[in-house]
Amino acid sequence: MPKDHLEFEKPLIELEDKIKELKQFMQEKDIDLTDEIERLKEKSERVKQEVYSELEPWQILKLARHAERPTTLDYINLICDDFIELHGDRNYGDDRALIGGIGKIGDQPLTIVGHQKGKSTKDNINRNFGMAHPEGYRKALRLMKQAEKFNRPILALINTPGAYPGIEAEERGQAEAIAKNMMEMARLKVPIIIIVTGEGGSGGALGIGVGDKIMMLEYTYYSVCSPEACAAILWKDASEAKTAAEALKLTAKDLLELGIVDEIINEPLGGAHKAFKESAELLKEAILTNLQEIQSFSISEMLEKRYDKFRQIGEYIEHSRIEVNDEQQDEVVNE
Amino acid sequence: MPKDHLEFEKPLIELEDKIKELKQFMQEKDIDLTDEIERLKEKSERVKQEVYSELEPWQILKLARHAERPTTLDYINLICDDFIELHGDRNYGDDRALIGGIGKIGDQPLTIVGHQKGKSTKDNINRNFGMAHPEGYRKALRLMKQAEKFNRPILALINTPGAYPGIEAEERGQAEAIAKNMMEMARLKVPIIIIVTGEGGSGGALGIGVGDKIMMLEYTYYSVCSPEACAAILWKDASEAKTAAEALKLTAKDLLELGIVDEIINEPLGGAHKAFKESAELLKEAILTNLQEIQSFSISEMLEKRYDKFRQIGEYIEHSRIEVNDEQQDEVVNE
Amino acid sequence: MFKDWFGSKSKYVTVKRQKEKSKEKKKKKGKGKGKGKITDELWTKCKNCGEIIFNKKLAQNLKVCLECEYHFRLNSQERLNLLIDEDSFTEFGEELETVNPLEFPKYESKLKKYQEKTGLDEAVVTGEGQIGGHRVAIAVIDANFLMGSMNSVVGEKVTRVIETALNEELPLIIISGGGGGARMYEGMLSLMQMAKTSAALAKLDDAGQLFISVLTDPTYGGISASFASLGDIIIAEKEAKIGFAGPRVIKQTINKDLPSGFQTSEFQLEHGMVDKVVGRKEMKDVLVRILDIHSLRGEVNA
Amino acid sequence: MFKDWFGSKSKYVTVKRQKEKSKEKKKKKGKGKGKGKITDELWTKCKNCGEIIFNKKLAQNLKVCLECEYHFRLNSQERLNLLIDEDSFTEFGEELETVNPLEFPKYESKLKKYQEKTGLDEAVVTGEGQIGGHRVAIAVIDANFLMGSMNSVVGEKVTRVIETALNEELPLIIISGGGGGARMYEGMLSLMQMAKTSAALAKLDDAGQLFISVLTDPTYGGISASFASLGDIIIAEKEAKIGFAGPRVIKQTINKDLPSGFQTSEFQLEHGMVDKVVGRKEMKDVLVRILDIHSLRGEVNA
Ligand SMILES: [Zn+2]
Ligand SMILES: [Zn+2]
Repeated sequence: MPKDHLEFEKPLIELEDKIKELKQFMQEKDIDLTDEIERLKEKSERVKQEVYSELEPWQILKLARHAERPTTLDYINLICDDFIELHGDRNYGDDRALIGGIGKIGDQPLTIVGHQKGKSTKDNINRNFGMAHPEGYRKALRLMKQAEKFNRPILALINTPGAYPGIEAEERGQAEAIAKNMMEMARLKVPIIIIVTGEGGSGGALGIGVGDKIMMLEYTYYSVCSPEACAAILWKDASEAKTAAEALKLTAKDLLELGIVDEIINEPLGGAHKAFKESAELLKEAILTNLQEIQSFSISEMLEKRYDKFRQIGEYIEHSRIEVNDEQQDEVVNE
Repeated sequence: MPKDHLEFEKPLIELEDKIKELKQFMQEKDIDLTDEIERLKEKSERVKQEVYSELEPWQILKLARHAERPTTLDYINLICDDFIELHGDRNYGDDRALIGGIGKIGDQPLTIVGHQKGKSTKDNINRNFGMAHPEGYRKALRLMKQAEKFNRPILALINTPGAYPGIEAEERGQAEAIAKNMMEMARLKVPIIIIVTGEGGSGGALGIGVGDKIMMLEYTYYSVCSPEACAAILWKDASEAKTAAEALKLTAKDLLELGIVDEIINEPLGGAHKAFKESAELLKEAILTNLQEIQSFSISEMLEKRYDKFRQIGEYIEHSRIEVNDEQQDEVVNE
Repeated sequence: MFKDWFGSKSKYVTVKRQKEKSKEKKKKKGKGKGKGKITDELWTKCKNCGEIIFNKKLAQNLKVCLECEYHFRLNSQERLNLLIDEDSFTEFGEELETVNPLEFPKYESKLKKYQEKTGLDEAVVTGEGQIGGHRVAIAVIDANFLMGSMNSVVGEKVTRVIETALNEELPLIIISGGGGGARMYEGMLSLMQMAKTSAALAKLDDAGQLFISVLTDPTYGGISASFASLGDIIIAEKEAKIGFAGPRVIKQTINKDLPSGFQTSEFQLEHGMVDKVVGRKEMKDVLVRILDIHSLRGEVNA
Repeated sequence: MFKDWFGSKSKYVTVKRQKEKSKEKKKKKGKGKGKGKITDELWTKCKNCGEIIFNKKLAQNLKVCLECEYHFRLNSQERLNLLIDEDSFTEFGEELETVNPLEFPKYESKLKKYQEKTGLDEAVVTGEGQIGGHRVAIAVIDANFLMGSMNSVVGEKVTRVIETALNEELPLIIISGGGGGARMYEGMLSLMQMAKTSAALAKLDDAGQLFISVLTDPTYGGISASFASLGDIIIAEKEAKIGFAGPRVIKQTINKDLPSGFQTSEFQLEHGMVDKVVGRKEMKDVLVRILDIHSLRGEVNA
């Protein structure tokens, strides 16, 4: 069994291995085990359904971080009929942890930006594990402003543990880069679709995360901070990360309920890493459907809706205002 | 005699020294030398007029580079009723060789950007001898775009040997920074006044050099390259710099004739370094007069005039078009 | 709530507010989490130079060490005292009460603790007032309240003060001093306040209005990566710590010691992120001068 | 002037043009100032790997070394051959003649020399043509003419091709390959062409039109610090040298050796200045794909 499988995937993997074994045995020994195999297949399907229908936040987080999960470039290549990666922020550098470019799905042109994780350790070092520096956010902004110039919709694919916390990132204004992007994305005059495809790590995610529709793949998370960090700070115990993952309400389902996320994009049973093509198809469908919806509004309507979407986020009690008059403190007027 | 005096200033300095000497002598010995002194003063004045009325390009270049010439901050402090220096490009750094900020002359608010040379060797190292890096041009652009937001006119004071030619400047895109500034300055919707106050060194000057009015102080130069570099390349002999200075047509007078410069701002006799306040007064007057003129146009007229100003620069012969017909090569039609 | 201290005509107060708000009491209760903590009711030891300073003198000197110019942290009320013209402040947004939307363990008790400790409802105070005679909309993040972290109410109050600036065509000033970033207890609701406030600032920017962001010690995380970095003009108070990621996180990540002076106001100036570093004593003067220049429109094109 | 070579219907020629323009002659006369010089009529020695290559084979391979993929410089005609669909090119601007406005010593003779050497009137060829069926306005700077430096005529021709792109709503492509920057012989008139072309590009940008800048070896000075750096998309040909200041000037200034790979296309990519580094053989394909995507407008908002 490969190392990359998660704890809760074990019973499934075991069943699948047994099925393979029986099949081989049947072939080699010429014994009919069809019924046995069929029974196991059914069981495997049932267990899968069970396991994946009641995943805990912590398990979803593990899936979201799965090393074999499709990356941004995987999705792009599967979705687009053509894609040309474009580089550089025209200021300082080219960040390989946050990529971008122009492409098309059928006759629909798109500007795409997204965090890029690596496929191997070496690749991951090259990609800085999908943790962008300021120049990554600035490249994304440059490409998104260009999209606006050419009236081209924007797709942002989020998959990052967070913005890189390092000396150079601080020197070049990580905070400024993220803040600027949010401000500009709020007013870009083209449709913007945001999809969390893996990890939605805090400000690093939000730096390309303002748009008309925010969607999440089924087994992804989006969080104000990593559960590990949260546990270390609030419980003073990193092993409480599971508890933190629960408390932070970071799954797609939680965030749909909280009104932060607009839509959940289903993944194939077992997770996106089990079926790249199928996942990409689902993603593509969600993109095109939502794009059509957004494009049914005028630009000013679209921008208004985008603003309102973020404007209404937040929960609090609003007490009725009481006017206090200096002379007559008792006179109370409800507004 | 201080070291900083130029060759052609010598006879003047000598006369002035002699006048001082006589005055002191008169006081000490109680001898009346009033006539003598008066005569010398007249002579000094006459010599000054003579020397400064027929300065050669090379001499003007020396004056433009004079170490004691007022710097951008000197002029700002003398011209403005208030000025707040603002720093940083919001990307990488703060360039001390190209400064900027907001200020006011009377009730006229201004955004001012300009190259800043040092007053001493130490200061000059700090200011990189007025040779900006890309972050300098980007700071200027940031401040100029802000000026546009607040409908505030822009004053750009040019005084640089050129943009810094170094490894880091190349790494951070010196060419991009200068090019971008020219493109953006061409379309900023506020009045832009450009004044060369000392050295107008090639692309480094032009990086803050696009505007509605281009003026030059009397003893300044503006050149496609330094005469020294030109001589080294074309004459293969740096000592031919004088010849190059002549050939390049780099003085205010030459450039007024060529239609590149709109106005020459007179300097006090002997040069701006002899009379800071008076020079600043002349500068201020030129700024306010020209600003008033520019503001008499609507924004679209202003932008059209600005465009046309640069559009028409260039000298060539335009032959009448001859239509060549493949079948009848002889049939010639003048358009 | 600053009505008594400022003598201003605060028009709105909430019904529920019944807490004690004595200034003296707060000081006593102050746990002194920040640097330069108050060690005694009468005397304070400077964290920087060790000088023992008589509190009254320290207060008179705007909480700047008389010996070494170390800038002690100010709370929101002291900050407003410093900047706003006398009798000109009106507070906004007191009608908002923080809830526990995620039912996060222990959040309510934390809130209560800080509300009692600081006399504040939340980590920001917003309102309008005059600075050198210029009417402004203003928000002050208070680092003493849950590290000045951003949650639903902080985001909402900041957004509302931006909207007031927009609607009443006032210059906007936000004094940031929050080391807590986006508040974990409200999860993504906190994080999204970064987007919400930034979007509101985009509208203010589109309207051509002035926003001055003032960064004080400490400005980090969700605060620094949203409105704090979006000022037309960004002023940092001397010696403040300003950054995106906290020094501990960075140290852990890179497994190296951080250079001295890292993430100070001066560091940010050098790296092009702030327009100006200003000492506390000059802060009001600088703001007034900026407001003056921006109040002039001069001749506009015909 | 490329009429014969391209068989296109060039509509305008100047009266004065009477020079010999034999392609063969040019090659013989070529002094091979650039790298990878042609050492013989039949054979070329690769400057990079030393391989001796049969010229015909080299030409068939688009002047890319068959051994090491070294990219020999192309002249403007070869570049157009490479990129423009057959029979689709029409040249512009032939009616402009360079003068000596400053009466600069020896300028006329220099001009004459390069005109004879290259068969060109000036350092740029402009026109319109099709690339993969997309009509485009195009300019090609030719490094063989006075180092591809910018003067009044070059600036004017580039500006006019920008204006054509604007007026006829065509995508604009400029192939830069000029190491000479702004031409000294025309002094400030040359320098100001940087501003002129940049201002024209601002208009094109305002109109929402596409400008692809292609940087080839060498792109420096006044060319790189104006239109070459202003593309919506900037493509650098593999291994080209691109920069602001020339390596000799930088070396003199800093008094140190320059790092290897300094100012190459790959260096510019790493430093965020170009969108893509493309080998010569893929160049046309990449341009066609970019033009394809930009020709799609998809659904626009209602
Ligand atoms: Zn002290
Ligand atoms: Zn080779």
